[in-house]
Amino acid sequence: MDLVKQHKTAIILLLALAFFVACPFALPVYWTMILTEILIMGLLAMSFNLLFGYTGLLSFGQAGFFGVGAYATALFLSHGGSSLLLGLAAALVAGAVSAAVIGFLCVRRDEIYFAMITLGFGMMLYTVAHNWFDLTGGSDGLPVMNLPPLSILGGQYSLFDPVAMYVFVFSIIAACVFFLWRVVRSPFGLMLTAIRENKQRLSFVGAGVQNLRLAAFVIAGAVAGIAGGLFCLFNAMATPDILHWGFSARPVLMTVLGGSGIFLGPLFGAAIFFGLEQLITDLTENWMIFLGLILIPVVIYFPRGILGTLTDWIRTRIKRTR
Amino acid sequence: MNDTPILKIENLGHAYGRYMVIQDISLEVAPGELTALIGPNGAGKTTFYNSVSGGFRPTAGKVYFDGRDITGLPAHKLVPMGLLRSFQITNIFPNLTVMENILVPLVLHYGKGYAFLGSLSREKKLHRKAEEVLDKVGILSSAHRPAAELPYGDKRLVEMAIVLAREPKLVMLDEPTAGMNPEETDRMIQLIRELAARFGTTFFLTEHDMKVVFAVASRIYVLHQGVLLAQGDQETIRSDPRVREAYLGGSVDD
Amino acid sequence: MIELDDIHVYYGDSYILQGVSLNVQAGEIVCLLGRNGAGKTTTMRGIMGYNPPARGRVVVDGRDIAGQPVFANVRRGLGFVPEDRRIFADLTVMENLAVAALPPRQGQTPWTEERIFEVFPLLVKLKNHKGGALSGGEQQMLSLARALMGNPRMLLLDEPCEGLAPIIVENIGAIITSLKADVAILLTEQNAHFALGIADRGYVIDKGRICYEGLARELAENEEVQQRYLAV
Amino acid sequence: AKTVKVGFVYIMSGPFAAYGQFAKKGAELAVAEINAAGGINGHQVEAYFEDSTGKPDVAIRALRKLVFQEKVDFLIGLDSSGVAKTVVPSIPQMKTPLIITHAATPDVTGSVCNRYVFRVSVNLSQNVKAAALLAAETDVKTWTTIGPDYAFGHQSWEYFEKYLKAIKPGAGFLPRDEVAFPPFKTTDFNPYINKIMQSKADGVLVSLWGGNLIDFVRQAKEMGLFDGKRQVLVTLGAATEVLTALGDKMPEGLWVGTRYWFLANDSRRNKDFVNAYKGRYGDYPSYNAHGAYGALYTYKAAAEKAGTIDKEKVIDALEGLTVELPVGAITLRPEDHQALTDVTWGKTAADPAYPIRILDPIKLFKAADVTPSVAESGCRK
Amino acid sequence: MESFIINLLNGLSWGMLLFLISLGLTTVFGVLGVLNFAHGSFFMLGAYLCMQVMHIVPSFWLGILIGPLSVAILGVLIERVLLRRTYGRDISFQLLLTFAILLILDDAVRIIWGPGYHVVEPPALLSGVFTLFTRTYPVYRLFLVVAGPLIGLSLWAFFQFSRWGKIIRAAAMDREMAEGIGIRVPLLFTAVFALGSWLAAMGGALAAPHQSLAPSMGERIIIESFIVVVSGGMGSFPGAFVGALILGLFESFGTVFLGSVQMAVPYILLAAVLIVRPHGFFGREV
Ligand SMILES: Nc1ncnc2c1ncn2[C@@H]1O[C@H](COP(=O)(O)OP(=O)(O)OP(=O)(O)O)[C@@H](O)[C@H]1O
Ligand SMILES: Nc1ncnc2c1ncn2[C@@H]1O[C@H](COP(=O)(O)OP(=O)(O)OP(=O)(O)O)[C@@H](O)[C@H]1O
Ligand SMILES: [Mg+2]
Ligand SMILES: [Mg+2]
Repeated sequence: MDLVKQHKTAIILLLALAFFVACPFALPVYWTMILTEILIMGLLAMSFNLLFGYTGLLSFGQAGFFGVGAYATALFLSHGGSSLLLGLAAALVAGAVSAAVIGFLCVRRDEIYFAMITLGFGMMLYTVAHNWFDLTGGSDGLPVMNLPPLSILGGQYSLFDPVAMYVFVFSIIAACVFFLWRVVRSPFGLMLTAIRENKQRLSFVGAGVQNLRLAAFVIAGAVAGIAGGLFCLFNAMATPDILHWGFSARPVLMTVLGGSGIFLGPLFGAAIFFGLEQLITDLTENWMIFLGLILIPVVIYFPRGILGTLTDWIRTRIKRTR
Repeated sequence: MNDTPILKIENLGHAYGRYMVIQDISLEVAPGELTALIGPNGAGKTTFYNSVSGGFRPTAGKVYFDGRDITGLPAHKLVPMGLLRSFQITNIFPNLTVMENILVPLVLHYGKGYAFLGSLSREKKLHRKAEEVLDKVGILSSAHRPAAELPYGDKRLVEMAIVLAREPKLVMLDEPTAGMNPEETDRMIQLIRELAARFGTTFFLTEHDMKVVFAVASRIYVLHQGVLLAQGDQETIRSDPRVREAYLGGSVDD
Repeated sequence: MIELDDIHVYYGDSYILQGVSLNVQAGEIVCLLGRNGAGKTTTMRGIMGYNPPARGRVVVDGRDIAGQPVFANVRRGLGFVPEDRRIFADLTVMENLAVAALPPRQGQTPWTEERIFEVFPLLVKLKNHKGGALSGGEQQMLSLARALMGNPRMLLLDEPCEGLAPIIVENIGAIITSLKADVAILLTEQNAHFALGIADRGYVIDKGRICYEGLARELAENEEVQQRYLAV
Repeated sequence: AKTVKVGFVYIMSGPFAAYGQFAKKGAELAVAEINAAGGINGHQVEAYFEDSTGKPDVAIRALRKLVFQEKVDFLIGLDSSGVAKTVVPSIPQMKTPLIITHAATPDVTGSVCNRYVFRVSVNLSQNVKAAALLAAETDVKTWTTIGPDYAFGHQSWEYFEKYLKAIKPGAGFLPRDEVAFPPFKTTDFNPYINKIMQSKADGVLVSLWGGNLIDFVRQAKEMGLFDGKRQVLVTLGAATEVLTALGDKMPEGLWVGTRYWFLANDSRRNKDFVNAYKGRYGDYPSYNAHGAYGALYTYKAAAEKAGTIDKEKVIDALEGLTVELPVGAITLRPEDHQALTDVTWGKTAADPAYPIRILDPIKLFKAADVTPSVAESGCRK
Repeated sequence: MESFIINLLNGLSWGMLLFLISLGLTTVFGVLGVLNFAHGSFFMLGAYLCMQVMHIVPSFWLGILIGPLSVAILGVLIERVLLRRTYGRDISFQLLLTFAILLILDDAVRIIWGPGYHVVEPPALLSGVFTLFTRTYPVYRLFLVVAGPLIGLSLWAFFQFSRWGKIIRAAAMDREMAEGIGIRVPLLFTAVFALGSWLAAMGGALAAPHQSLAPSMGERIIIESFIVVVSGGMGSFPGAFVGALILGLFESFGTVFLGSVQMAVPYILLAAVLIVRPHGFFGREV
């Protein structure tokens, strides 16, 4: 029973993989770039959802670690670093370390207090990025003046070409998603779900809930850091904006849109979000009104997110026909 | 039998703010002994439980478990030593399956809480253990249902199973049969006796159902307005006029 | 006074009450017995309007109130003491009573704070205590007292004795009996012994259907029903 | 026939949507005029507008959309300095020329400059150099500043200090921790005004803009900052959106600067522009409207000079191009792509003919006097 | 000394404005359990509608009467049609729904009143300045220092002592049980949401003579009032008061002493409070 379920997810993952590999060949350049962005933001949203959907922690400062990752990569490249993979490693480490420090102070708080304290720390990171001119370039941010080529397996590939960038981003993200998948299926993943369900009960069977939460926070921070590093490569910049709470709201939005109860929900949410944005901004300048008008029915009629509610619906259909 | 008491409490007291709820409680529990704490509503039983088993740090007194000072230690430090508790209101993981409910303590028991790259479904040993525990309390047939869907009595059994999965030495039960029907109550009594007999597990419980208390406990403490009013075996308690007046009323005639 | 006519209640997809009919007359205490999960609470909540029946009628004084909002039913004369008491934790005892006050009905002696304190002398000294700081038994009394402040003509009591010390159970039993002249009472209990001791008539519910009805005395003597449906 | 597609990227939504809307008006006017006059090299102009929302990643997506999806021939836009600076390094990937019309950071024609990026508007150093020249003529002993707490505010003060010291070595400046840099979101400026009034400074350089400037001016007026005891220079005070909102609440006699002032120039070109704009929208053109308007004419001139709309050839034509705009003749310096353009300052004055404060007297600074040399700009293409 | 007093007054007047706005947020959260992201948009609408009224009848007093009242009516609509469908769901849904409302209102304001800036004049009665030692100080700011606590205090008294106040608090604690004692909870919730919207709009109308009006002006205020409400303790009146006061004073004195850290002051304050007191100053442990 469990095994069947597990294989089902594996099959879905494989199908998704095939889809993403085929995409750049079928899509115009611009849409390949949008897809790249969807993947990056989707990874950020999935890192957020490890905390939100699995552990039950609404982090409103996830952009902080994303931004720290982006700056780490940008600093690495602008100080003569020439390996993209090392740049991403820097992003990972920066995300994890900052999450460890901040998480240590945050994980004891619950619910809205957790959301607000993470928002507070996220905004402190923002302030640092915004004001520490010598390191971060201040409010203007750090432009990445030239992207070194990717050297891997002896070859050198330029990521200047959007399709090459897509393939690179996709590979990294596929690896991260696989990693996250392993995490939520692991014994540790069960602990996280148990925290969400009933953290008091969990601590009364002997779990150090705070430490488990901290571990989840660090993992999420590291993954967000990588996403930030990719963002920096993709847009050739790191700016304070991406540490701002307004940016943290995006993964929240995407996750709730897609469905927090489903592993790939946040990624799907990112796709919906960008798709909608493209559609609306094409049609009207008053995109805010239209986005608002679309969000309202989604919130009201899709209580488990779009992907979540759809799969629920399909499931009950299948049950009924049986 | 070992003669260090498994639980020893010295002059325990707790106040919420300035309001003293329990005071000067001292007692000892020998390994394998079945002990009950009874007392009117608001006497401080739940407070006592929390002070002893890691809910919060008591404002006065000392608690020893197996000879070790555990005063004020948080629950997650007590559990690995073998001290567990259940809750007055059902306290399980509602949206997990019954199986997963039991896997949670088992993962912790085998130190796999941080195994973030392992695969839970490949942990055959844990699954086997979980089945054993579920079988022991008699809810194996519901293993794959979400816990929230179970009838109330079965939920309480899930709660017991969660506790048992950690192979405790001392289990503190807060009103384990509240809301159970007589049949389920009987099953619970049986279960407690059997575990005590087979594994030497020590049980400490509170209950308002005197049938359970008298069926299980060999030693009874009576708490009244935060202090111990009486202690002793069933007969002593049953016949103590103060206990009758404060707690039992006329209902428990022999 | 109140009559349930073949009500069916669902929780989402699960079909809980599968056609329950019962009635309570003025001046009567009726108890509804059954195992865990038999549907006792659901019946109560169905009457109150929390889980309105999908089919069937709930007739109070000749009017079908099925589907009416809860507050309207309360104003029509239903009083509810839920199984978990639900005291307003941050309000004092006095405030808990004050917020529940509703205008009295014709021909009734109105319930006032003074009258409440006569019936529940224990509450007098707790007047200004926060509801949340009361012990279980005190909360149970307050919950009952609060329901009375609405001057109900019919009280629904859901397991009023769960988790209470034996001495308090006795106490509550006496109070409930003394109320009977004023209000009709429908009571659920796990503790069949207690319930049958104070009730006039009894129903037994199992798996969402009424499977026995009769005088409390008869039910108390019917060992077969007790064993089969109440697991006594 | 084939049309020539021009993409515009401005802030169209959010708190600063006003700037994008101004730019859009200017751009649409220019498109209408050019198309009525036969287009560019015979091609009708088709304009595409995208919203940057003031965020770098959105701006870059907008640019990509214009280039890769709409396949525009030319790009115009960018309000925020931060957005401009971080977006510029990505323009070569798009291989499409971009004229910046609003963002003032010196860096886009300095440290991060590249072959594809030009700017037709006054930049920060030009504006502040003019302020320094003005300041040198006053008898202020010590200067302080109030500016937004981001690069623009800080750089304005830095450059001002640098330029003024060079012109008038005796000038005094408050140290960095005694000047006021309110965070951008500030609406209550009283504490900062209090700080200024408490200090010994008798001259204030104000580099606040937009809503911040409006709030500041009103609150400072109430607190008595403009009582004549202090000399106040407002670098972006002559922006029409600020003057319109403040109306007669704008104190008279303040020195204010801007990138374009609709009465600064008596040329035919300017009068036609102001009249056409006023006729179409019922308003006086703001500097941002002028920027977008002028940029399109600059493109037209370059394309006509090149005789083609081929992107690379247009870039070659843009380098060193001199074009007559309402603001006056500007020349795009080939080395760093910054426009050499005159800078306007003036004193606020009431005039019954206008619903807003106007500038009288006006002081024009010649491009040559206020533009730093190419070497100073730091541009290495 | 003189500067100190001026800074104090600045902090107080700003704090009191924050207090009014946060009061609405905290009341709505306390009773409905909804964290209203659109609260800042109500603040903005209050200011714009006050201005609009003043364009028709040039009276500030009429403006602050009618403006906030119209927003309260809008609040009624929003609660009835939208919000009530999300009660009991995860807080993220309510955040998202109210965020959608924020998007709509902000854009609507831009479309109706244009993207530019507007200013509103204080009433003649309060428009002057008074002399404080050698300096002048606007009377209107002093008015804010008084008006904030006045409105706050009367509301607090209402909630604490009146029967309706108690009923509202009862409904806040346990919605189901409140219905069970005959309280018409849906109507009550609508009323409370209207009250919350009114408070935000009142804050906006009172702020109008002191800050320029522009679309999205609410975005700046919303986070600060979140900070006030959370550091004070969600749902707590005294908490909102203390939180607003502290934030106001910190921001005011911070300009003198803190330099470039200024920007982070609210966030540092928030984090510091939550590290020391997990549920804010007046928050209850749960
Ligand atoms: N957090 C608290 N703050 C103040 N008083 C409290 C608190 N928790 C409990 N009390 C009070 O302490 C006393 C003891 O409560 P406790 O819950 O320990 O009683 P109990 O014996 O478990 O009762 P019951 O049998 O009803 O469960 C009660 O009077 C209760 O009101
Ligand atoms: N919210 C709910 N969603 C789905 N099913 C529910 C819900 N609440 C109760 N049930 C189910 O409805 C059935 C009847 O429950 P109900 O609470 O009425 O029983 P009861 O007779 O009052 O039992 P108890 O003695 O335990 O109080 C049970 O099987 C229960 O599992
Ligand atoms: Mg208890
Ligand atoms: Mg029940």
